[in-house]
Amino acid sequence: MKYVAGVDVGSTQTKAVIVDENKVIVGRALLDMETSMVTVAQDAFRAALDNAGVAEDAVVWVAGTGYGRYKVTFGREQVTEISCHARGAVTLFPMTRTVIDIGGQDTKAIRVSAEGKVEDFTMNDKCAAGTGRFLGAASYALEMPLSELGPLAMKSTNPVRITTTCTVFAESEIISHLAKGIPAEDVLMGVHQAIASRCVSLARRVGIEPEVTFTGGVSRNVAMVKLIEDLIGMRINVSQDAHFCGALGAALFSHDRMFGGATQPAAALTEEA
Amino acid sequence: MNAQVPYDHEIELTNVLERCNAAARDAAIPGKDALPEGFSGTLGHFPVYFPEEIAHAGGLLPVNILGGGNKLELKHADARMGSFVCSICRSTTELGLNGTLQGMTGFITHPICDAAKHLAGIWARNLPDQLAQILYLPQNVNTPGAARYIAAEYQRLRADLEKKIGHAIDDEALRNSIRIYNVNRRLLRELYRIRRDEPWKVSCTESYLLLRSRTRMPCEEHNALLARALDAIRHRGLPAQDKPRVVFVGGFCEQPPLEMLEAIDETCYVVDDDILIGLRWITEDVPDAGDPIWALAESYVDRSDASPVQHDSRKMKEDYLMDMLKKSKADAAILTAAKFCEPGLDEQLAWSKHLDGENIPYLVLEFEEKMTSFEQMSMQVETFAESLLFALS
Amino acid sequence: MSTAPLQAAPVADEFDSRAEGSRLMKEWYAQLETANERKAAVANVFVMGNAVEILRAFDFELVFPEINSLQTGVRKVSEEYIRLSEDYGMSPDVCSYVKADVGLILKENAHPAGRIPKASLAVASNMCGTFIKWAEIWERWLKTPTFVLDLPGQRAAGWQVRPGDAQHSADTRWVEAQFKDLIEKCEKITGRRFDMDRLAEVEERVNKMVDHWNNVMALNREVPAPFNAMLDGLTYIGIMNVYRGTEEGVEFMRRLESQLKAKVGRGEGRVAEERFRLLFSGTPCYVSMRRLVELFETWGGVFAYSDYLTFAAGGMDAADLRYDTSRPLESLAEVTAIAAHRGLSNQFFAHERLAQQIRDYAVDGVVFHGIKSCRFVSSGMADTREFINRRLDVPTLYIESDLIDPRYWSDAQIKNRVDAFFEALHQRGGAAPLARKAITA
Amino acid sequence: MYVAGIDIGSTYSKAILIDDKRNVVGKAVRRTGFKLNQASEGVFDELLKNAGVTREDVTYVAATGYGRHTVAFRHTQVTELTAHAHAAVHLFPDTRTLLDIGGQDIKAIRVDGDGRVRAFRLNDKCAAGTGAFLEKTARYLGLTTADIGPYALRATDPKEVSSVCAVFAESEVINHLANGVPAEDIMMGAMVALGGRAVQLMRRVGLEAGYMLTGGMTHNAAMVKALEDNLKGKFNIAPNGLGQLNGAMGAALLGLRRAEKLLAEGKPIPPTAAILGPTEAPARRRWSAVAVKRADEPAKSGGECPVVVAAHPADAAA
Ligand SMILES: Nc1ncnc2c1ncn2[C@@H]1O[C@H](COP(=O)(O)OP(=O)(O)O)[C@@H](O)[C@H]1O
Ligand SMILES: Nc1ncnc2c1ncn2[C@@H]1O[C@H](COP(=O)(O)OP(=O)(O)O)[C@@H](O)[C@H]1O
Ligand code: SF4
Ligand code: SF4
Ligand code: SF4
Repeated sequence: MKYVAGVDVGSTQTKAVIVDENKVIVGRALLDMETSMVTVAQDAFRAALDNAGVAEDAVVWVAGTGYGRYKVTFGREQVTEISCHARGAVTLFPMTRTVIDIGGQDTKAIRVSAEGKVEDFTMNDKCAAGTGRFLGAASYALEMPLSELGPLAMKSTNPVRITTTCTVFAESEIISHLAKGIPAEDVLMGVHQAIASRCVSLARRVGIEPEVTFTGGVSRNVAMVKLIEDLIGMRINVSQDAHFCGALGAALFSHDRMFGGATQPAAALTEEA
Repeated sequence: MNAQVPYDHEIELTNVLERCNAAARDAAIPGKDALPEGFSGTLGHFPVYFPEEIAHAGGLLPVNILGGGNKLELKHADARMGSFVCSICRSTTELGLNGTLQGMTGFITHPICDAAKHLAGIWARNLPDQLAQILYLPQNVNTPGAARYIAAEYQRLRADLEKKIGHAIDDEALRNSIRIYNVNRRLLRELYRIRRDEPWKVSCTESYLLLRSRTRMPCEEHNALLARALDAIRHRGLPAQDKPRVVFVGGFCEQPPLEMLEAIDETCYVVDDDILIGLRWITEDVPDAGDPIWALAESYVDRSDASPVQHDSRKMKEDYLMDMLKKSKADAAILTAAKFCEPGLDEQLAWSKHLDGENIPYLVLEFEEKMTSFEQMSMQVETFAESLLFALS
Repeated sequence: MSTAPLQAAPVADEFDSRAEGSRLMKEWYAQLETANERKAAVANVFVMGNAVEILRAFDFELVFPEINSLQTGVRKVSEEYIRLSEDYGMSPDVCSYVKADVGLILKENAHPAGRIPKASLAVASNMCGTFIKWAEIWERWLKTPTFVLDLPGQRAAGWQVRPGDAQHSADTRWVEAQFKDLIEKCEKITGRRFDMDRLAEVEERVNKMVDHWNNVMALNREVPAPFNAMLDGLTYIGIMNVYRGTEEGVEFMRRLESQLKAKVGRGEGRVAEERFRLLFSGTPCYVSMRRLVELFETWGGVFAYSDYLTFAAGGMDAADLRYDTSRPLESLAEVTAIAAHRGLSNQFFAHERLAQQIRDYAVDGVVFHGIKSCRFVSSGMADTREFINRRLDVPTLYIESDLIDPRYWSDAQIKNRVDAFFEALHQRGGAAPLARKAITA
Repeated sequence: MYVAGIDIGSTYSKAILIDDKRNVVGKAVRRTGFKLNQASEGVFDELLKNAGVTREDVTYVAATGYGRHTVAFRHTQVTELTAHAHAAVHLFPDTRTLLDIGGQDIKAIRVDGDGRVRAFRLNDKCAAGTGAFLEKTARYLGLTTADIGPYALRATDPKEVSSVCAVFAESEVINHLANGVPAEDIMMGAMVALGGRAVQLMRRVGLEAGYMLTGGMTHNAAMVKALEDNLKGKFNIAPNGLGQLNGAMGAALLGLRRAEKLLAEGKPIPPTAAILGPTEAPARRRWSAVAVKRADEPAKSGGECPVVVAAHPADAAA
């Protein structure tokens, strides 16, 4: 059996996925950022191999994607995370027309055609406002792990309005609200609303069409899922592999290369950017 | 509220202000059914100046579109405008896209700046049923023939409106509207006289609400309200406090949030301002005899105020600020600009450099209509007042 | 890499527009250096709505502050000038051209291209609101006599002004009145009488230049496109503005046309393998334009046209805009009035012209370049893009940077978008995958 | 007589106690953390402990900083700008341009000879170029706030951190590290970037000679160096670590002046804000707080208006 892999070197977390000839995910790995993207990419890849119980030489093609895709030095090609998230999302949910990806540092909205081709996309990348980091700030201010933010926010009855857009200052605004004695869940819900409304307005930029698929690390956050659903007024798909969507997309592009059906985007010789 | 004030006048003023507050702070426009007596539709116009008389005479209620304030949530506009565009343009776009401004007969914007001009295109693309236009008021009012050109432009507008509403707007109707607005102009001049002479009697916020309410009601009604308010204000017995006297500039287009004005009222007497200058653009009575269109055009050139978005070699910008300061005997100036407002920001700098030279204290503030947190701003205003009181003591 | 080197070496003894262009620019700046000593009359003008014809008739030497500013960008020193002006107090949120110019004032007119002379007159127009605020800076600070030329633009969408119709003649009357006023001012400043025949001569030359210009633009409708509208085009438009109405200008455009004709004859394109034809909407990012074009051309994407070439040439690109030299002043007013509608104010209803250009140049996609500091081109851009993308179903890319402020250029992010755009274009069924070679800035 | 100045900053709460000869008899600094009122109580208790006095010994309390209105036991408050300016000129009479780099903002203040604020600028709503910016970088490099400075001083060739965004700067730092740039060079680079922005802010109030640096950054020798290199001039810095307490000091001095005036006029010291109850109600109705829809029913003054109602500045200025 031969395998292909996709490695998504994100700004905060690196994801790797191993896929077999039948496009089945056989291994996953999620690593926090280390000081060297090169090594974290390798580590993630190895971890995914272990997770899949696959030998490195059985992997015939590796594609890199994400913020640090050119750091996947062992990768045979690089594809932008936009194409990858779209590809991954369409594979997980074939009816997908709109992809919303909230990552650690950037937020993307992608509109895909019925054939799963990218029609239009937009992303915020000048300013980290309204990205996963915003939650990072909250978790720091509230001294609680990311995974608990969503559930707690869901308890909110009367969310506050967060006015600062700056991710860094969010921290102090959160604190000042808490200081006014506003319950943590209400503040937290405010934070979620701030992010949700920002990224929904981003998504409106490409025009939201059903079905909507939510990818990226923040999709693991239940409150965010609910808020976005409320804001756009439709259900959204979230796979338990959502966080790996970019890596999956990359792996699938590798799959095209190796096992044909290569009507897909540009291959690139490795580039040290 | 205050012992030595005759009770009824305070109540009277409060009632008027209640009415104004409701009218002024509501971005929505009266729908077909809710139109006031004698009006068949609404004509939206963007700051700064618009000859409301022409719409008024045609039975169209002139509604000044002043953005969405800080309660409006932008759902569509962010997608349609870059992040670098001022708030009033974004929120105005939002109001257009979210249906709030549906049903207007038309929407008229002006070449005050590039962002504002683009609104006409955005309207054309998204609300094609409305008469979306740029009223090309000239940036050169000094060349002989300017008035003539403006008159032609007004006639054009008049004709377009006539087509749209299906009946003529005759001269007599225009003259009548001019008379009504002349009354309004007189009342507003009186309001600002009180602001200058007895600032403790009426705050900037109150005066702002009184003025802004005209953007959602017929001028006739506004005249009546103003008269009542002025009478009550004259009888107000509020004591003078030792607050610094300041003029506020930079409110000519995007609207400073009410909370901001309140924060300033808290620590200063705002004895003059350029807020909603467009509604007060014509500084004297417009002749109500002869060709009304000509009278309006000529008044635009010869009986008009100044703003950062009107080039007029007769009114250098520093001069009109110094004028305001002298006339109102102000100690200092608050130089504001709306974020991303190119003309405003450029003017703010020129003003501050000039005041440096004149050694007049000033405070530089940047605001956004959509701002909701004022801690930092009131801290700055407080500091400014504190420094002035040092200076005065 | 399978694309031609970016500057295809011109065939032997063929006209080299780039070299000739920069030679002319150098000459112009050299000329300006001595203008004040020579007591020559100097005028600051903008590229849009500037009455250059009249000023030339008075032998004014022309300073284009916009071009000074963009040159600081091209020469990679813009940040220094911009920072100077921000230290002086200018807001980060205003047009960086203005900031670079204020920096220039603060540096006593020391410009990388040479000393910029003091102007005895400034002509601004209302085409871009910022022009006026900009001119006011000179008016207040340097006491430069300033004339604001008010050119009424397109009032509404679908507004077709035809030569001679009521609206056009009303606007013409106003423009003509202002020209007469301007002429008086020029006579005062230069102490010379206005010479109608001189004006006619200048107009004659402008006519020639515009004819060549229109032919050159038409040539890029060929596949492959002979030039890149957003790189070579910038040279052309520079000449169109700076040398407008001069012999050198006519000669340049003439030679350019024949060279490009020849190129088309040989079936040569800007890039060896033209895969995607694109339309560029917005103003260039002069600090990194070469880099940006690189990012596109390595994918085989060529800018066949750009609306910049329309408005930055004063909207003079419509065939019937020719001066009638038998009635120079009237026809100057007529043409200027209509050019304002056609070219410049069209910005505010950009979708109309873009739709036309997409057809004319048979492009596969439109690239919108939002400029933080240029609201004139950028304010309605996102909405226009929505229109083009949704209602005309043309793929679009939206990127944001600045004209000359390097702080707003973030290479990784723009590359990311460009790559994704081409990946998408290709998915839509473009040409075969194309291996990219490393491009390191 | 003892007078206390309490500065509740966004990151740190500072307290200082002076006697009627204007000598510092005690100080305290602690992280502001969650609850502002707790912060003020905490820092005040700490102050009393350090100074070895009881609450009763403290005649007058003046609060400043962005949490000044949460100090229940204050007699008056001034804004941090006024406080900083006053203390600056008290300590270094030649001070004309003051730079305060706090955790959440930068303030550049131009003052006159009497310690009066003439002009000031605060940095915009963007964290790029605040203490937070450094702390993020430091947090990433696994450094504590305290050892940023000494560490960065080891830098041999500072690596510029060009990102405008404090958050993106972090990933830029990662890149630099990946490319083997030594951490101290990155840290110093961050400071150079921050220094540049700070000095630009100073220029915007008109750079008048006689510079003073206040705020927590005064602890950070490397930052001071970066600033001075950029400014090509020296900063006055309050001796023995009082730099971060400058705001508190200013409040204390102004408080003392106020107290002296009252006593001189034989007036009693007014009760604390806590006793007075919430800051006095505004003279006029806050229309911003009147719900537009329910415009007809009389609205109660106060309402949910976010504007902090300030006491009459006269108290502070006196
Ligand atoms: N268990 C979790 N629950 C909620 N949010 C999470 C969780 N894990 C990560 N996140 C969020 O996801 C973000 C990272 O998502 P990711 O898509 O990996 O971003 P990037 O690709 O830019 O690294 C983090 O900033 C965090 O906010
Ligand atoms: N011991 C220290 N060494 C270096 N830097 C410090 C130290 N203490 C505080 N700082 C810096 O000072 C900042 C807080 O300063 P401060 O003036 O107290 O802020 P604020 O007044 O906003 O609370 C922190 O962001 C930190 O970067
Ligand atoms: S506002 Fe905050 S998040 Fe945005 S750029 Fe500035 S520091 Fe980054
Ligand atoms: S606020 Fe300024 S920029 Fe915005 S529309 Fe008004 S004048 Fe133009
Ligand atoms: S705003 Fe745009 S058009 Fe106007 S001067 Fe600046 S760059 Fe030129």
